[in-house]
Amino acid sequence: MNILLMILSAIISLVTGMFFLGLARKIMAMIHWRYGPPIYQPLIDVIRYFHQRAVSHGFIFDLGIIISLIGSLLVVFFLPLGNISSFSNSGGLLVILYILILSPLGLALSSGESANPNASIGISRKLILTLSYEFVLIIILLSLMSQYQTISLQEIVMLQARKVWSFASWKLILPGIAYLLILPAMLGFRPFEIAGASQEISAGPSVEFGGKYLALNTINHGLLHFITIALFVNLFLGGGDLFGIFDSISGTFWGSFVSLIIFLIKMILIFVISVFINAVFPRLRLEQATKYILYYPLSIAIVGLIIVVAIN
Amino acid sequence: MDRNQIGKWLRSPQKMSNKYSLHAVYFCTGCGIIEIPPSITTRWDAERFGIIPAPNPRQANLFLITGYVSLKTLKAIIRTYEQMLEPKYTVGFGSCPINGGMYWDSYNTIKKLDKYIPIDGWIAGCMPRPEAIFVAVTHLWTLIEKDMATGYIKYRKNYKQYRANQEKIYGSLDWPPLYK
Amino acid sequence: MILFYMMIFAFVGAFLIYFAGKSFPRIKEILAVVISFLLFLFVALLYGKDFQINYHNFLGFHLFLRINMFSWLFALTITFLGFLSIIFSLSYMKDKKNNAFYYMNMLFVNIAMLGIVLAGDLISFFIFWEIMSWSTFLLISYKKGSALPASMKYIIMSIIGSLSMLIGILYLYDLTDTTIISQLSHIIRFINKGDVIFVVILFSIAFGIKNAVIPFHNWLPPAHSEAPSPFSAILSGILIKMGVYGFLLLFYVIIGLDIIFHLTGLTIVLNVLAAITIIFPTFLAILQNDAKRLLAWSTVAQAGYIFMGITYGTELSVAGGIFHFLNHAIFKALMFLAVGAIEYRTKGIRDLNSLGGFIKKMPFTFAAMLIGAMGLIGLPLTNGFVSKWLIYKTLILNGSPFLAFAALIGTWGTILYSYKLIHNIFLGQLPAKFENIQKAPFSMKMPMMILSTIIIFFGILPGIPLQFINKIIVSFGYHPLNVSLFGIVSDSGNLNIINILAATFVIGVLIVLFFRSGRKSVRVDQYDNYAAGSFIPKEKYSYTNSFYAPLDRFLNSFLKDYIDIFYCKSAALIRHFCNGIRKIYTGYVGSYVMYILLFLAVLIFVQLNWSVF
Amino acid sequence: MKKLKDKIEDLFDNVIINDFYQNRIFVKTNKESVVSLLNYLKELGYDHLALVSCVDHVEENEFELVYILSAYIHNEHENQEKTNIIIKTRISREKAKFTSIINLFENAEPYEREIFELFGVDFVGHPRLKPLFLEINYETPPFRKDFDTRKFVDDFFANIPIIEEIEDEK
Amino acid sequence: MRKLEMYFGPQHLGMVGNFSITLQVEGDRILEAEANPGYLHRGFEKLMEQRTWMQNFPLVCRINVVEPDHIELIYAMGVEKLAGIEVPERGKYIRSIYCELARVASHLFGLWAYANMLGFDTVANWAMYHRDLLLDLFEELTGARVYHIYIRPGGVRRDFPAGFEDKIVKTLHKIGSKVPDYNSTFFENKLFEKRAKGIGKISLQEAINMGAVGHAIKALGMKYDIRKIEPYAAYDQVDWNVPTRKDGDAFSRLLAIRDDMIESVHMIFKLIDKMPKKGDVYTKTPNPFKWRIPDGEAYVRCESSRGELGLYIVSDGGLNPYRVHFRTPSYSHGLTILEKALVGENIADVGNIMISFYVVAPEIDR
Repeated sequence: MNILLMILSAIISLVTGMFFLGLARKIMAMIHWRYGPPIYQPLIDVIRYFHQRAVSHGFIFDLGIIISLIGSLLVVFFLPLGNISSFSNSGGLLVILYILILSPLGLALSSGESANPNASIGISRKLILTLSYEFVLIIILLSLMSQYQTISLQEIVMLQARKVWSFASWKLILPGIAYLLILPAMLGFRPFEIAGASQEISAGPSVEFGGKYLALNTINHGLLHFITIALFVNLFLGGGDLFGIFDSISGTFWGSFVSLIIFLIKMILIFVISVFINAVFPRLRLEQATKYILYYPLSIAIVGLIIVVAIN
Repeated sequence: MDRNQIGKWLRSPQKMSNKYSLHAVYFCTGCGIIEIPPSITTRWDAERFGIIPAPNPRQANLFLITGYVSLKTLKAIIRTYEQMLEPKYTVGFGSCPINGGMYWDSYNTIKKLDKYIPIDGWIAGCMPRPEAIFVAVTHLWTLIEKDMATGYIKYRKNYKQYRANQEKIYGSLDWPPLYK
Repeated sequence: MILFYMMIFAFVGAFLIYFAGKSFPRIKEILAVVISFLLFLFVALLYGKDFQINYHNFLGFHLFLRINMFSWLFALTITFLGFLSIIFSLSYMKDKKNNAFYYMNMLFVNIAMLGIVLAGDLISFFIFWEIMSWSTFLLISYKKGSALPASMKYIIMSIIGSLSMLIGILYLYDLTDTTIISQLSHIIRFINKGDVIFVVILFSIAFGIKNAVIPFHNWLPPAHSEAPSPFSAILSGILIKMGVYGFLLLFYVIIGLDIIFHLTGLTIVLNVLAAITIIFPTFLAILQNDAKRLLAWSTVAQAGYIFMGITYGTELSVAGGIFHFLNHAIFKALMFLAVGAIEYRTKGIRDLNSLGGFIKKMPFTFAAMLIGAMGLIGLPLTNGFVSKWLIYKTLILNGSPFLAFAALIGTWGTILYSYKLIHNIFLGQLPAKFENIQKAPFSMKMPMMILSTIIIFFGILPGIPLQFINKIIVSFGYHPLNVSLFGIVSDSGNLNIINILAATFVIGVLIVLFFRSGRKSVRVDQYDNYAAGSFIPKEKYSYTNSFYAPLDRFLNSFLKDYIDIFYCKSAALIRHFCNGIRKIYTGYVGSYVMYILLFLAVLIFVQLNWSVF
Repeated sequence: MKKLKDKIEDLFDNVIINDFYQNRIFVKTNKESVVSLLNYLKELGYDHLALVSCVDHVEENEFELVYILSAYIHNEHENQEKTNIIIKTRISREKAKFTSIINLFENAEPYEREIFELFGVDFVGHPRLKPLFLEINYETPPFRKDFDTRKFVDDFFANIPIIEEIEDEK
Repeated sequence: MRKLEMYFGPQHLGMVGNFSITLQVEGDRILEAEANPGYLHRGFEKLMEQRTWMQNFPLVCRINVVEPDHIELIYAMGVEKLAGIEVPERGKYIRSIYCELARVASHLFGLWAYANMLGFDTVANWAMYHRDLLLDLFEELTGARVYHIYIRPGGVRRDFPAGFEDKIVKTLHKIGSKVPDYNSTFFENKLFEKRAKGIGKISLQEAINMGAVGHAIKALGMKYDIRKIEPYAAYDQVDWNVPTRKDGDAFSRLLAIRDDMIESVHMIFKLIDKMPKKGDVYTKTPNPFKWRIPDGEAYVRCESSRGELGLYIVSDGGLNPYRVHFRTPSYSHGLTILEKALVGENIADVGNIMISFYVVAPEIDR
């Protein structure tokens, strides 16, 4: 059963990830007054990459990108998707936080081996940006974990379904806002599209990636979109719950199905909002982005955490 | 468009994906580049056909050589072309790369580009309108479909001749030969 | 008496090496390896024993050696790392002068540390502590030159610590009439709290200096970077953990759980110190450009994690702290050895800005460094993960989110500096002058291999070391953890490595298969690289210099080692002052020592007269 | 217009000034006084160096260097006219050499580099006289009148063979 | 210490035009920048010496791809000056309108480039679309989208078609109605301001010393505009201002460009109102194949959208020019000023600074 769930969640995340990539391009095209590519264009791209004869710079160049994808897929198993959760009960949010490191680290190793300074600059930017939003993310997760007194994501989702969504509960609204503010940074969207800025450093970390490396990188990109938003939906929007309307069929097959659909719809909503933000902002410089994150979202998150701790 | 036919995808995914995911190298080799921004933006929207500029040659498979090629540019073109991954397609844009165009008597521009790198197709005119790019792309699709866009294979096969021609211009090239 | 004979054997062996090195130069290396291996074997054979012996009486003090699970774990780590670093030294020290002296001191340090963990009373504890301090001093100053000021800094701090500890021991003796640890733990509950806090402060200065807790950390970075690399491994891996041992001994064995966590505000102060010790050194490490200095600052930060674990005082945190000590000893030793291998092959270059691309030349060292760094970051499936997980979990669930924040953000800083270390040494373009560099010799590879294996092994099967640690914390008076072979079970969130391992394995195999099904890739040279259409020049196309430039600028504006600056300033001030009063006080003893002595005297005076504590 | 013309004529010998068309002053001078003339004009307020050019008078075997100045701020009271001053001087064509004026006008630097490359005029005091535009070495600098581009094209580019397809042997 | 040498261009997504800048970088700071032009060098001025006076028109417009019209104008003006030809009144007006349209199109292209450089696709797409509307006008007028070859010595090639003035007004109104959108999403966007303020700053003294023209000097508060100083075509017939800014950084240059664009649009409206409704648009010139222009030399200048455009032209009385030399605004901007302005900047801003100086590579290389 567990293995079936794993396969299912892997497929859902991969498909949704690719869909998100296509959706982003389509929405951006619409905002540009264009018709835009078909929604499955990223898939075509990936197939094309896969059939190209890539260049490799060494063993770690291959291994790093594989590690990166493993890291991303692994996180998916720890995330409850609606009622589907493969092993959300082994280590909880702390493990998720740690496995989330794997993906950038693998990418960093791989592009570091490619010996291109553009890639190195991209990685350096990515790590610094990640550090700065991680300040906020950690505080947000800590306030949730302190509030619900558990480190298990599954339990947080369940408690929300029983009480009120975190985003709507007054104690956790500040962390929720902080999360929304750093969401574009986590997704790598403008104004925080700094690591892969193609006009500045030629796509940054993926500068030497071509062929199947780029294919894996693209898939990974989609997965990271999926993970970031799924985490938000799980933490703040109650996962697959919709005001308890479908409580009566929970536990059954249809209950799981409905919760999955609700979950995906919530994700798409959040994603579309992020794409809109992406469309109307230019790219910031790294220092400005870091400063912004460390001023506004961080202070909001700290106030949120203080409120949570003080009330408990 | 036959992009939507699943049967074709199953039969030859490589060909189909090569056709409908043409990422162009962004290299402003000559004045032809002025028509590239209109064709990738709102008015002509090349992204409909999966054509977008790629940030670097490793991720691209279409090389639009947009206009005259000076000697200095040719070096960069060869370098960029050799860094692209196979299969890769080149299209000469405008009359200048075909035969020198209006710079037929210039001391610093290449007259026939296909002496130095293989070209899969030409777009004549000075300068060709954005529509011409799309016509060229549909022709390129046909060529890919019929396995006739084989410039990169030709390059590999006749590499010695190409390299000799390139070295005739520069005396010697900085980088080692790509093939053997 | 076996413990006593073991110590005697070790001391004799150490002297033997020195004299053998004078007459038969070949034999000293073999002797050093054999002796250190025998020590390791002896200690390993002592597993499960629990006894103490009175080996000598001295001025009415009864001197004891003892062994139990607690000291066994530490002793095993010490002898094991000592053995490995001596093997590593074989090629590292080959062409150096006076290496018999080096091997002797190396053994001395090991024996002294062994003595510390085996000591059954505070007097022998102090004696071994002093032996350790002085032989460490000799080893740090081994390279001369810039190593001398570093070693001076170390020894001055050490003297302060030792004096403070001596006063503590005497004060305790005055109160309880005994120095034997097993007796002390019974008597101590009859002493009033003020005295206990005073003793804790005195001992904490000594142990804090060794453990490099802020504000006593300033000796560590220079000492670590100037010492010979195999000794840096020892220094960082275990020597500074003698402070940890001391803290554990003081808090959990001598004073005991019942008292220590009822002392007002003490744990809070210690925890805050630990949090500061995690954050500031982490970000200082990011600024470093010297490979060993970067690792040294990292050591300070990781010591902060351990300190946080053992002072937080729940069973999870203490277990996590002890486990992290073990892990840190392993991965930090590994990283120092890897840097040592690089230093050996490049003839002493460890400036991160002038290296690069070594993965092509020294792949094994790269793998070792990578595994070490993964352990340091604490990625799942390495040992560092489990110990950090334990600490975080208890911090979060026991309502200390701000401490948890410090610990978690420290991890992200760790990622930044470990990637910088790996990138600047191993990735990027290889400079032309290193084109003919050779792989690390076997005697360097072997210790690295063993240590890397242990990192992965403990990472996948954390149950094995946790069993031992469980016994230790039970002996401290805690409830045992619910440990399985692959993780920990508890009500508020489980840890199960086997799940992660299985999933990683399955996904890994699938992705590799998927990856291989794509078109085969072509291996290209490092010069066949995108450079906007140009052919890249050798030497110039590598981004190593100031890797985190924006962050560096940001941190540089306020992050300095203020405490070190303060110490140096005050030392200069005292020297100035002493120069002024030289007519009264002639002779040079070290202004620093004087200053601290006066301070301690004032403290004692205050305590004796008014009993403020 | 009169005033500026008179001023220059008063201060410098060897200058021939003719105002060819309206709003332009053409000053012919010998090569020694070019720098001092430029300096004088700059102090007078003609601080914008619009162009440095070179004309190859192949029959007279001389290069003519042309400096074109104008003023950013036009001030009638300080005798600045809305005009371009064109200073011309002749130098020998063999081993052509002239003084660099980078110290006076910074933007002369690429112009001088260009003239060095395309005409072969050496500028003394120029910090980086290296090729600006050209990738390969031409025997005669290409902008000289005796460089025949059509002949060069025939010799150089027409000689490069067309790629002959190698038939598959297998 | 290993110094990093980075290449910005020629094959780079952030490079507009075929140009290359070699950067010496430490961390993310630029220590030294060296412009590396020549990728587009075709030896124009040499080629022109081998063609007749009229044959050169197809050549000259290719010197600047983005706005070939001003180059045509300056060459025509040079020939007119040498040959002593006068332009009829209506021809002058048409030239002005046509050049101002080209200026607006060119500024929109610049807007595309700058927005694209910041990853600001939305504005980039809009700008390019609006430029295309203008290109449609050109196409109707001249038959070509990019290289129009419309201006000839003595006037323009042909008169406006019927109702063309209304079309111009209509199109400009259509673009003008989107100016508030541009303002709110781009020019008044806080993030854009953050990004552009303070980068690529040059002082007035430096700018004067290095020969800055166009909005590079207008952004420093100096009203240096050839249209005012030495009016040509019909610029002295209508009333208009030279918009200036004070700071001299990329932000004020961009705003100077926007103001210039708006001023141009207003000027076109005024010109259309004031234009004589009938009349010749060109003066007859001799048979181009036998046209010899008397011995002489001339320096003419006009204000292109990048700044002062000059032409030094020498005739020896033959069928061909003896020597032509274009003074292009990008030349000093791209080779002297850019090298200075980039020092000490962040590598993220290289493209932005380059575009804010409006460097167009073919103008430099010629």
